[in-house]
Amino acid sequence: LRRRSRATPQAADRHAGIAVGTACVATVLVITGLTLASYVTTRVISAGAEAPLVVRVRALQWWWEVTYPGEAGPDVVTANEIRIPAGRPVRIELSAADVIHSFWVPNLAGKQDLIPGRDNVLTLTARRPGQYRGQCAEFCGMQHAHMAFMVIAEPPEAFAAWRAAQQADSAAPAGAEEAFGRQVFEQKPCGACHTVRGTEARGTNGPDLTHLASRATLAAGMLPMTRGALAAWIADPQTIKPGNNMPMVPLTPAELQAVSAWLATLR
Amino acid sequence: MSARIQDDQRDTDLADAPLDAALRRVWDTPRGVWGALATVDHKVIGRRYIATAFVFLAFGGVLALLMRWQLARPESRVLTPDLYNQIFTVHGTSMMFLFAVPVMEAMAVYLVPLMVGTRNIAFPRLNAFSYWMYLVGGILLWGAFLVDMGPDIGWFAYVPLAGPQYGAGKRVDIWAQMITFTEISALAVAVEIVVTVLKQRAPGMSLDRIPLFVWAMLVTSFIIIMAMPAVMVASTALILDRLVGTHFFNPAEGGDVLLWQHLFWFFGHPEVYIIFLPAVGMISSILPTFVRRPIFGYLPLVLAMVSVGILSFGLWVHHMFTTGLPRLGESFFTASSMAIALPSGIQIFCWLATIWYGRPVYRTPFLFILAFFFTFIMGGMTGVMVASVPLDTQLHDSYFVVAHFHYVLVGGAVFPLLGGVYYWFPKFTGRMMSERVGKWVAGLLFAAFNFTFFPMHVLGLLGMPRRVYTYQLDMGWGGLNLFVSLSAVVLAAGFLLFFYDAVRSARHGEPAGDNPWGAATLEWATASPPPSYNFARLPVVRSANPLWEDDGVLPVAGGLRVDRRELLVTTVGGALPEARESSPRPTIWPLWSALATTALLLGSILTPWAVVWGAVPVTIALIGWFWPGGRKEEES
Amino acid sequence: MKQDVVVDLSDLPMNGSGTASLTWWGTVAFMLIEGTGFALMISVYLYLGSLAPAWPIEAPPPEWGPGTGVTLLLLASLVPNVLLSRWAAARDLRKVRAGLLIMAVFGTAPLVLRVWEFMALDVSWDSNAYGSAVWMLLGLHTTHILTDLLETYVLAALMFTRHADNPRRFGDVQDGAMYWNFVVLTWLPIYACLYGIPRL
Amino acid sequence: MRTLGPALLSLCLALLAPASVWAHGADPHGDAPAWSFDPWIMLPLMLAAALYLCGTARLWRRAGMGRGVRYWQLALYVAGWLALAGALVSPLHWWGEHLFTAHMIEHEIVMVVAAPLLVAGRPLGAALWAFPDRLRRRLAGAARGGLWRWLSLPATATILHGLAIWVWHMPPLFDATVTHVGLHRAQHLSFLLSGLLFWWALLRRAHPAAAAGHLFITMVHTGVLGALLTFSPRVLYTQQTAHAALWGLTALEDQQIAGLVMWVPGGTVYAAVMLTMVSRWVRRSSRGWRPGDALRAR
Repeated sequence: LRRRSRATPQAADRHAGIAVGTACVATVLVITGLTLASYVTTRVISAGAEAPLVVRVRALQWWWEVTYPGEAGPDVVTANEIRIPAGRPVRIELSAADVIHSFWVPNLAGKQDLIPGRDNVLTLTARRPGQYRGQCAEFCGMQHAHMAFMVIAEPPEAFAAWRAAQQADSAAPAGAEEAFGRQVFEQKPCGACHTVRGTEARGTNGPDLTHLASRATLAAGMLPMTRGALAAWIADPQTIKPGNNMPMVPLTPAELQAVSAWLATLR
Repeated sequence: MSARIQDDQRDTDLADAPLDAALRRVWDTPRGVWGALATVDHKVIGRRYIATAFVFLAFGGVLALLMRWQLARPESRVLTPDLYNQIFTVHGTSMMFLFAVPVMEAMAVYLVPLMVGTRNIAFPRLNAFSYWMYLVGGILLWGAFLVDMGPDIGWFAYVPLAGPQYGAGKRVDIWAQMITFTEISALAVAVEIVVTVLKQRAPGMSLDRIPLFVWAMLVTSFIIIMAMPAVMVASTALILDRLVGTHFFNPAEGGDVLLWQHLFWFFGHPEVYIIFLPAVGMISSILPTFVRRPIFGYLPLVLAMVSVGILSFGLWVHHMFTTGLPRLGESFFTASSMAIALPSGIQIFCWLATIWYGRPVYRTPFLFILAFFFTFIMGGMTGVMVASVPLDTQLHDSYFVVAHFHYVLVGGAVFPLLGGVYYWFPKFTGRMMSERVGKWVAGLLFAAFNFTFFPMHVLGLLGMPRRVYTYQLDMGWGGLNLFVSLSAVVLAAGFLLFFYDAVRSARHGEPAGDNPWGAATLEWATASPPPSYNFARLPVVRSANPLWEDDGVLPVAGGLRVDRRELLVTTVGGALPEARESSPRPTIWPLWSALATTALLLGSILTPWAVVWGAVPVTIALIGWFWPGGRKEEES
Repeated sequence: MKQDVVVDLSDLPMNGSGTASLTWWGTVAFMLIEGTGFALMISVYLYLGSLAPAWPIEAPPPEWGPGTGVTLLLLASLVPNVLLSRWAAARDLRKVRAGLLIMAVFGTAPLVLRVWEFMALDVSWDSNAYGSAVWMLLGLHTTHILTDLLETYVLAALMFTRHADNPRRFGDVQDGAMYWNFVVLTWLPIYACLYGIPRL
Repeated sequence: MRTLGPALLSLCLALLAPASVWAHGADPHGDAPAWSFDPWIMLPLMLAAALYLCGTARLWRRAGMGRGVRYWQLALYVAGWLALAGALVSPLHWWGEHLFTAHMIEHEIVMVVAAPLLVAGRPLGAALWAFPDRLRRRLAGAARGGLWRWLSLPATATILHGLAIWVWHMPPLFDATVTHVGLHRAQHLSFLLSGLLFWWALLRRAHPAAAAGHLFITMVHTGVLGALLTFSPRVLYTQQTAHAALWGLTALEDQQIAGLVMWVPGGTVYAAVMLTMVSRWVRRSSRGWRPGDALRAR
């Protein structure tokens, strides 16, 4: 410290010039290195994959529609849950129905936006079986916070079995309460928005419920898939998730019981 | 007395005291309400501008606290999602459009004419107009928010969420018109500053002797001029889509959703530098005073600022890395985003060299500069991280980014700004702010800021997305969020202490004297606070640090008239005297013009025809503005 | 602080003209702002065009007639405009008055023809994005003609009052003339886009 | 010396002109990358080098080594010449016929590398001396003509260069150049000539501040053009990108990289020169001011 205060202004400026120059060169080298590293990483991440599984994901306010285009059999349509075979690359074709959303499963891949009028693609591979949580990462309106989904990676055989099961129509009601529940579902406006294959309900505004109970969560990751949660959700969706597009359909307690009982059997 | 001032009397004919009296009679703002509404004094308007901007900072801060209250616990129900979305939108919009950009321009409105040694800003009436427009824009946004009509689409207003189909009601229209108000005012100030700096510098203040804050404002003003039209075009297109059914952003009819993002970020990225460059300029201007030596690397600093200005127009794409850009372009975008690290680095190295070879005096403004160094370097490092595409696709729109840009904007701009307020406060008011309280403020803000925002990096890495009104219990983000919220309260306390100190010192602070810090630049060559005419005789500049070279004697230029408002026009490069020019007197017409424009713009939220009938009062007001009133200044 | 008078400004001219005048620089700065706006609108037009499978979208290319007429009128107006600027520089009040009246006519004529130009676009602003883009481009330019025309009217009126014979007024006339040149010159790339691109 | 410059430039350009006719000159459809020693390219290139070198040698004999044309100017000219030759003669030329990206690189080398370097090397001041004295003076006289004065106004040159870039990049026209040799020659000729004019006007004639402004405008408008190419979701140039698959690219990717080449590296050159200009402007600004100047005289 003493030394620098004694230096003449000219000498100080010269020293400073050398120091600053060196630092600038170092900066250039570092950012060049980082750019190259970034380039290499991009190459590695986007390396082409052989014969990926194709899954279509369509985002809506505030849930995800997932379609598996028919490989020997009808398309499988589900919601808020993406089952994939572990170890096999998956090509996810992204589209948006209303506003911009963003598909983000932090543990599997970076984000990719779903943009109305444009088609984006994201390729990811789950190396190990497991459950990976995903969430919308682009602000998309009132319930942006509650727009989660689950990626479930399974061994290929389990995935194939699941897929075959999903291709089937909904199971017939097991008992009288369930039969009554299905009847209520068909009489009330539920079918205007929801599809349950094997029944009259063919609406497309809301999630396909054919195999509702096979999913882990309800209302885009908000609630666990239990009969109680189903009843609560049907009874008052606007309190649980304000602003969402599911209206409250007035039901008597018995009707509510029956509908949730029936839905809970749709595995 | 008045009889003795004859026509065509010059400042060289008078002794100091009668000169002061004569100039005051010509330059003082009239007393009373009329004077307050009609003033064109850049110092009055600048003070007003600064105060208003800090009020919006406080309002925006309150909203931040509300958000932190809501987020302190998982699944909290303090705020409804609708209210939360309005709050984060109004917070962002206020901070960007009503605080950060205006406060930097406001500091320039006050300081630039003093620092370049002239008597008033160029186009003082436009300056008055720009303040009124800014005020109305701020009232519009906040008024709408208070009656539950605040925009709820984020400060970036992405379509289609902000479009006619999903942005119901008038909330988005209010946001878009608020843009129009603040952009008009920002553009007007930018024009004034460009012309003031290029043409009104004191004789001898050639380009290599301009104070670096003034250089920064010149570059900033050019960025504003080139960048803000983009958001004007965008918001106009949005209003047209919503109001008269055009299809700019409607993919079903050939429009494009990403067009909005291109236009918005073509403005939005330079916006960051519009906020950051003035702060850089403040540091370069304040630093030499507290290390007792001239800045090291004047020319590299100027060129660094210019190159930041140029680069800022090439970087908008880096806000769109997740929208599905061409894969092959990613390396180009990464490289150009990282390139900005070089000019930023040059600046930091030059400052460090200046400190290293100087003799630092640890007063409050300097403490803020030190706080700046740490936070800004941190923000710069995370900036390099988000510049890398593969990394950014993970970090984008997560709390990591929230942390990053608060480090850049608060650390990079607000800390230097507060340092600047402590530094120039004696010039603004004639009184010092408290050194003791100032050190507490600096320390408290620095610590609380880091406690508040550093954990957000971690939250982002844990996967917490931005703009969520709540999160679920099983995500495990609760503990950190609670910590962040508590720190935010401390941060708010720091700001409160700052406001207290400012208000108290304005009345009871120690009297400052002309040049309390022993600084080198021209604003300290006149009284504190400066008289209405700024300089009795215009200073003459012979070096980059005029007050350090002239041993207590100020070389001045004489010969301007004292019976009317007159200032000096000099050449662009060498600042050689070129002509004398009259400067306008106070007038109420800018206020009428602002009100007429307000009627037009607000009316057009409701019906497109407002543009037609609203044009009539605007035209009348503008004719009133420009029609000569027979004063000496207007007839010359 | 003690002062030492080292420079005497008393013989400097009052109110410089051209680059020595503040209003000249202000006008240039506003031209820069508006030029950026025009450039951005043209970019929007080209961007939307590069997106569309066919451009124009479901509309014929605009008819040549009225637009070309407007272009010719605007180009012709440059002659009296340049003369007016020279007369103002020479502070010839009589000629400036005449010039302003001529420019008032030359400004009004393309504005009237512009009405037909809008109709000749053969598309409405709310039919599709192409229609929106062309209406906005044309509208933006029309606004500039309109505002400069208003300024010409006011200046013309001012020049017949007692305020007329004054260097500031002549400076205003010169800056107004410069702005009109800008309005005419910015029209040329817009014209090329509106009428050329759809025919490629 | 400066007044002689323009005349010689026109002459030199006339001589250089055939050099830009490399487009599909020798062997347009060869299927392996190769050097193309086309006499239509080699001859004018050699001539340009010979004129410059002879002139410089003669000048230095009279005025002394390193006078009139400085060493660094010679070095820049040589670098520019090599860049131009590299674009025209090396396999890059062959490549450019098959890949939009390579073609864009070729154009950028001509417009933002070779042209400014050649101009910075004071080609006219040097080449002038290769001529007999009388002819030299006559050429100098021609340079004072109004046309050249008008052409080399910074604004005119910027607009002409900009027009050349934008007009030739209109997709139908650009595609036509791939199939039509005459059009292709005209395209490259106009890129080189307008480029030389642009850089001459900015580096040799304009005020540094004006030069910086024109460079900024050029950077922005070429950036916008590059961005339009980069972000278009459709292939706009079908002919030019037809062979992209040979390099493992899709036609769209070829177009995107071409756009990026124009946008980012091209823009970097404009920005760098602009900064140099600003720096020169700032450093020179305190000239002409003496402290204590009595200003009564003004």
